[in-house]
Amino acid sequence: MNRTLDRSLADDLVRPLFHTSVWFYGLALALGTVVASGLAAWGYQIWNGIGVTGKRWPVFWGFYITNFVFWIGISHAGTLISAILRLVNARWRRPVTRCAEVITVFALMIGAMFPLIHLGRPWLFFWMAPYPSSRDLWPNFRSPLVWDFFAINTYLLGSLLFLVLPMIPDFALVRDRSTGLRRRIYGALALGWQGTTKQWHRLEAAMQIMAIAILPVAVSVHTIVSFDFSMAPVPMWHSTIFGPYFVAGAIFSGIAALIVAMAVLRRALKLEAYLHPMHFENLGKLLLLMSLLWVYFVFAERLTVWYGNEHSEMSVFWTHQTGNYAPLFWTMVACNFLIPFPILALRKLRTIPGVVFASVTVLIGMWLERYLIVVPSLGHKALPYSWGTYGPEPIEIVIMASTFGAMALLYTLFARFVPIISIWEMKVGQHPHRHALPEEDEEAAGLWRVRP
Amino acid sequence: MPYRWGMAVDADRCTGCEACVTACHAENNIPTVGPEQAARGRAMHWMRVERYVEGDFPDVRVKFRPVLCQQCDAAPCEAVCPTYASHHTEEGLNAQVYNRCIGTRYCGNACAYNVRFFNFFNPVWEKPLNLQLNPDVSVRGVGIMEKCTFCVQRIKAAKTVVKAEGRALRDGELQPACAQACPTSAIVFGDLNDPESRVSRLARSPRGSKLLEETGAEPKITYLAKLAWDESDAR
Amino acid sequence: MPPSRSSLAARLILPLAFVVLAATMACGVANSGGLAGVQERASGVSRWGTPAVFTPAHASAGAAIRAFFGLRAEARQPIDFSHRLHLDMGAACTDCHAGVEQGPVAGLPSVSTCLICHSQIATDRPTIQHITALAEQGLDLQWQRVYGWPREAHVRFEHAPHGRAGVDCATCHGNLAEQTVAVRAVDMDMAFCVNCHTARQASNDCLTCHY
Amino acid sequence: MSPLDRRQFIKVTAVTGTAAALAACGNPEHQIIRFIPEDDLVPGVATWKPSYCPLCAAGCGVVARVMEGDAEVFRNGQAGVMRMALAKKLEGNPDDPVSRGKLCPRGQAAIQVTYHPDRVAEPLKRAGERGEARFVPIGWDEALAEVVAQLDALAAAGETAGLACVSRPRGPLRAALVARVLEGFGGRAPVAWEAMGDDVLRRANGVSFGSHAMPMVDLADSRYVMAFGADFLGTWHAPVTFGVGYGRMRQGRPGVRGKLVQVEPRMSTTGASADEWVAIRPGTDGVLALGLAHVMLAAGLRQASDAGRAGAAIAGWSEGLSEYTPARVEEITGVAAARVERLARELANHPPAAVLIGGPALAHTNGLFHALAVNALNALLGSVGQPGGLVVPPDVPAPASPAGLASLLEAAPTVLLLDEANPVFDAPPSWRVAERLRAIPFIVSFGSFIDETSAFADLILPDHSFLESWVDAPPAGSDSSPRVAGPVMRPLHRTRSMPDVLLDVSRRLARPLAGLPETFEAFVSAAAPATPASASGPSRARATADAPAAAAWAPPRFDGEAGEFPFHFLPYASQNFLDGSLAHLPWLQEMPDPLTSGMWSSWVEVNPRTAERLGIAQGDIVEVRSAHGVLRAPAVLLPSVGPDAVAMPVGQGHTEFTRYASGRGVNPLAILAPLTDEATGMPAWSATRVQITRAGSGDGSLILFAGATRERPDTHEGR
Repeated sequence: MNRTLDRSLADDLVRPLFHTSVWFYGLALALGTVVASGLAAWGYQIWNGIGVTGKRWPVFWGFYITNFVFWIGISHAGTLISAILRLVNARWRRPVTRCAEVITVFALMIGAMFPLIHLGRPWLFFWMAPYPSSRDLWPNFRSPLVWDFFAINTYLLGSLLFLVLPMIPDFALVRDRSTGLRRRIYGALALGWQGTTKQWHRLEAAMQIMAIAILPVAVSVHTIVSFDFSMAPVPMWHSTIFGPYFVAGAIFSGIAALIVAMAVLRRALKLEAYLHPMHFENLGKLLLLMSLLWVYFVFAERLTVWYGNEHSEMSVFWTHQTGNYAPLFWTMVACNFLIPFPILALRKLRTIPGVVFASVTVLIGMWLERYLIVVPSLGHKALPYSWGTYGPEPIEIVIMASTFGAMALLYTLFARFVPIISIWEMKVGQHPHRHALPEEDEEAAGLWRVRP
Repeated sequence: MPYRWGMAVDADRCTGCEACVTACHAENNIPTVGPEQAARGRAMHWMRVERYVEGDFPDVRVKFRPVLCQQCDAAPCEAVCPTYASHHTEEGLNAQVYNRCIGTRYCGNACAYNVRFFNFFNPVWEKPLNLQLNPDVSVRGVGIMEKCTFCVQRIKAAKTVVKAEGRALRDGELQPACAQACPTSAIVFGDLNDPESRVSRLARSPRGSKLLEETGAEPKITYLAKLAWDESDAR
Repeated sequence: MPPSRSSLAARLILPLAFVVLAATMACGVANSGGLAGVQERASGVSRWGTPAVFTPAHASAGAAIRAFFGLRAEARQPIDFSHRLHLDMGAACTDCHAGVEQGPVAGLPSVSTCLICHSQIATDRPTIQHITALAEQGLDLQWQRVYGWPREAHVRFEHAPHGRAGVDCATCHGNLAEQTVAVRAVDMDMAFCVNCHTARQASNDCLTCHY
Repeated sequence: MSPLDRRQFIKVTAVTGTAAALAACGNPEHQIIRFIPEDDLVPGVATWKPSYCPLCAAGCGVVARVMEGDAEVFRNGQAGVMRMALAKKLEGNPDDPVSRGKLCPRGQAAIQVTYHPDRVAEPLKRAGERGEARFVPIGWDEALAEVVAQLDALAAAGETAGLACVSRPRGPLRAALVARVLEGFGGRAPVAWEAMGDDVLRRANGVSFGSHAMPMVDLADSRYVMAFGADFLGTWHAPVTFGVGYGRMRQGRPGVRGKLVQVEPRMSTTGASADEWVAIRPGTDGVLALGLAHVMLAAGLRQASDAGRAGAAIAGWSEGLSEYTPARVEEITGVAAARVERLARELANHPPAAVLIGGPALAHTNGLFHALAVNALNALLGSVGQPGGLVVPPDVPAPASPAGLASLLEAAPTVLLLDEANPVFDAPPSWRVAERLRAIPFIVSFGSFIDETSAFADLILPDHSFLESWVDAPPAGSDSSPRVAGPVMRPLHRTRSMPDVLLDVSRRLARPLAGLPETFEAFVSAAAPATPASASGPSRARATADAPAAAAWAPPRFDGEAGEFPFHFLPYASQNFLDGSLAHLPWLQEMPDPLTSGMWSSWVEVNPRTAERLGIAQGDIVEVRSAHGVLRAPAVLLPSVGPDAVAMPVGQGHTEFTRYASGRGVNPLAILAPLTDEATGMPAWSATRVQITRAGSGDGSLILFAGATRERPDTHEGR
């Protein structure tokens, strides 16, 4: 019984790797076009200068940094959540972890592109990296951007490892089911996995270490992203609350992104048997918690500003509350709290559609939150004569859209080439008392072994 | 002792005529960006004269305040630059090293005075306007931050001259373009390390204060307050 | 044989890094940040409001790439001027490059300078006759610069203070007594300048040369 | 410059710009031509050469920083590159009594006149209709021959009086030479036209003090200065000299700080700097001046006889000005009686004190009265000619009244010489300048730029820029001889100095004119040291001819009935462009206006209360309608203009004035009423009334540099 279930489970989950529907090609082409348009737009921007965007004096940062923070925030979906769930050994995590970790890696890659896109002279980006040269010049380690550079690269590397490690047994599974070039490729990716007990123990140990190690990295990354803002003497940026505020916001938007991604996968890859309403409900509860935390942070931030009544901060405060940015601000509050809170709090509404809807509003709300952090503050610094405003130009919107396209494309390709649900972990979940598959179960073990 | 360049701006003298603004453009190869770009907030004025209107008709008062790079001693722009394009020299200048700038524009955000300007496009001087360009000043290309340099080219030239002549720099011998143009001599430039220089004496004036001193950036420009006239002043 | 663990990194991270790097470089070199203050007006206004008064920094992608890597053509001089010959005859550098001791720029001599001597000396040589003919038409020689930095290096070098500090011409220009047409004998990269400044305890502040 | 020509020019520049790369390719087609440098300059080393700023009548002495550079020039019939001396920057000349080492923003930008991309580079001949501004290049010889032929025809017909000349106010020597050429030919006396000129004040000074010179104030030693309308720190008369003095008046004397009181209906840059700003009803300044005098006389602070001749010019002076009690002054001017009393006592008790008037205060139908009243007040204060008081330089021959332009045009000359004056743009619309120019058979412009007026010319014979030619400026300081300087650099284009062209023409005539110098340079060198501004005959007689009867208050006449046109329309000389003659300089276009921070645009200043009442928001387009025209411009809300007035800067609204000014903004002068100062005939450009209505929301034409107007904006003033 177990064996059959294992088989059908594996069949189910590797099917997308072997049977490509025409939908896939259509989707890949469509998304590829979107991504290509973004690259073309970037080329156009590099050729002409940052002036083709809406950035101006004194709002030198705009859409790109908003998107940077947003995507880095999204990246907290995966590794962090998956690591926590692994550590607390939440059983329901098994179908969720890989979708989540992939989001992290891709969102980080996309997010890390934005500081480059945003540079005035992007061809010189490598000056941010420390490398010895005859000129004896090093990056300025006092700059939060350099901290960013290291933090994001560390997190990307760690997340990549965290993602790839548990993929090894699944690669081996695909290898064993395929022939020819595909076999060779997956064979290489499987790194010689044979499913020996020693290998299983090593994998488990490595995962345990990574899960513990990645947690502080994840927290530090978004803290450091928040330092990009809070280190500058800009009204409503220069605040000690920004570290935890950003981390909470990141996890908040990350969970929302995960929920949306899971829902899409569930529908597209017909994974209803693996992603149950329970998963969405549990993640929905987590989202509810983060929503409350977010409201708390927003309230705490604003209360101190209002109470402090410092002139330039108040001008930013009021543009948020009642001024030009009020529509965006209140949309954000609605999207992040007023709409999701009742949906997530009431069991009756905490259905899959409900939770997904709440997640979508949260994603919109959190994007707006980042926009509202970046733009109004820069436009309202201490000297009112130099106040300014900002609005995106088409090129920024194209590039932003293309990053969403890139995320979807990468995700599509990933789901096409890698089992999106960790097969072995699912199996372990179904054999809860065994660490790995029993040696004596020849047929099952055959799945994991290299033929002699 | 090295020089420590500083400035004093006397609001009681300033008439808001903006001679300094144009002089700065003429001296420092600052491009005019044209109406379309000016409308999009890309006008570059290293030196600007802020005006603030107080009161209502007919009891209206206007305040002029020339604002330029304050050459802060604890400058936030320097700390945040990832490549040291913005850095502090031993003479207390906030240097902007154009060739090292990669255009993160972080310094522009960190500056509380908004005196940093970005080359959103490659500037063009329509011929033969290019013949006016000051050969002693770099022409900045696209993607680079720029700002007031205290006319570092003049500082360099003056130092070269006094070194060649083997003498000390006289107070007032060296002036940035804004101070030289200012009809009312509201702008005074000099060496703060020389306690007897005019700028040092003005920096000690009871009328003096620093702009946005509360940010802790330790700006080096002293603003001398505009006085209100009363009968005794004129005696 | 399955690949080793270390090649996992090689197979995933390095290609990834390479792709990102290559993409940025490829796009980046298209627009290395120089100035082109003197370019002519671009025609028309683009859809995104790029104004006509601004143009890309380089005329073509090729020009951008050359600028990024600091490639420039060897100077080709209008006549085969021999530095050696003139120095052997007892001419001093400053006789023709008059600005060296007075200001930042050494200067390239005009035909009038040539004719100070050559109105009398060696007037039978074809080159001299060519020069004389040019001068009569009011035309000058098209000397090309041998040394120099890309504009985006923003280097501001002054000859006179270096001369006063006792830096020999040959330090930077090589031994011209051995050259006919001057060639780039010294690679003036930043390390070259910095080393000398360090050795002579001259300032190495960025602002010393870049402003 | 014709489009074809410009394209060719660009071709040349493109070739030379890429010279190095292309020469390396060895393609002989791309070999550019390099001319032998004519100047003996050390490369990279600056020299300084004196000159005079020509942009306003003050004539600031400047020094130009000259360095070597590669310029594209045209020599011996071919285009090429030449290493030549190039002016790089202008600074005030420390030895000059006017600039005293300082310069105003316009003076700083003056260098762009020389390097302007749309400068006329060679003689042009009209190819299109009059006013269409289509021209084709023509050689100098051909062009001069045409001028000579026209003048010969005039002489042959015995109608030499058909030759006329309109110029901007020029240096006295240049003006004198032009006048001599015209006089020699038998033409009309040249007219110096300036839209916002000070003829009323000169005339009043002639009456009050016997001198037609423009007055100065010795601000440096003054303890109390009151100015009526004169934006002397911004645009009026000699702002740099005043600025230098003002700095000393404020902070130059230990323990003494002078007070500046500015009286005007719309706050100017000077008003913004003043210690006290007095809002006054337009056209009533003289009443306040006499009210102050009344208080002083009544309180025995001064004696009526102190005022002498200047007092005698005012009706009722010796009777103690009983008409001008503080209460009556309040009634007329809107300045509270108590304030009149206080100001009078302050003024009287803080000698040396001086009073100035100028600009919009005199641009009323009763302008001369205001000027005479202020002169009398000055005389009463005893400040005239004293340290710290009003300085009235020795009499200079008053230039022919700019109002003479109207009569000149009415006389329909046959040949008109235009020297940079632009009356099509800035003369009162009622003079119908364009229409009359069309009727003139032959017009020669010497302008460096094609503007609205030279667009009517048959020939454009471009002048050198001031840096390329001999220039002179009016005498100033203790020296009464004109200030003269030689060229700073070689001409960039195929231009010729205007006086030299005139002299050349006068030699080529069938009957050459006698007694003229060889060149302007020769004239200047001969005249400069000795001659104190030689005669310009016809205008001199006017100086004493028309002393009016004692002036008395007559209410100003405004055009437009107050019910229908409720707002005073107050155009003002822009800090950036003065009367609009500088709108072609990109630095000035992009310089933020001191009060509004506007760049590259026109605007209407509206009081916020008025705006609220009419539903106008900042940036909204408002329609300003007078009985004589209508214009639309974006609104700027400022409390510095009263609720019963709207103000507009003059200078924009050019239809044809280089790429930087053409088609930009609107010209407020175009809707002015045909009122003049009744005594002098000068346009009363402050005397129009208008109605304003909101015509729509902003169209993006208002470009402001500033984000907020107030330092502590209402916290809800978001952007």
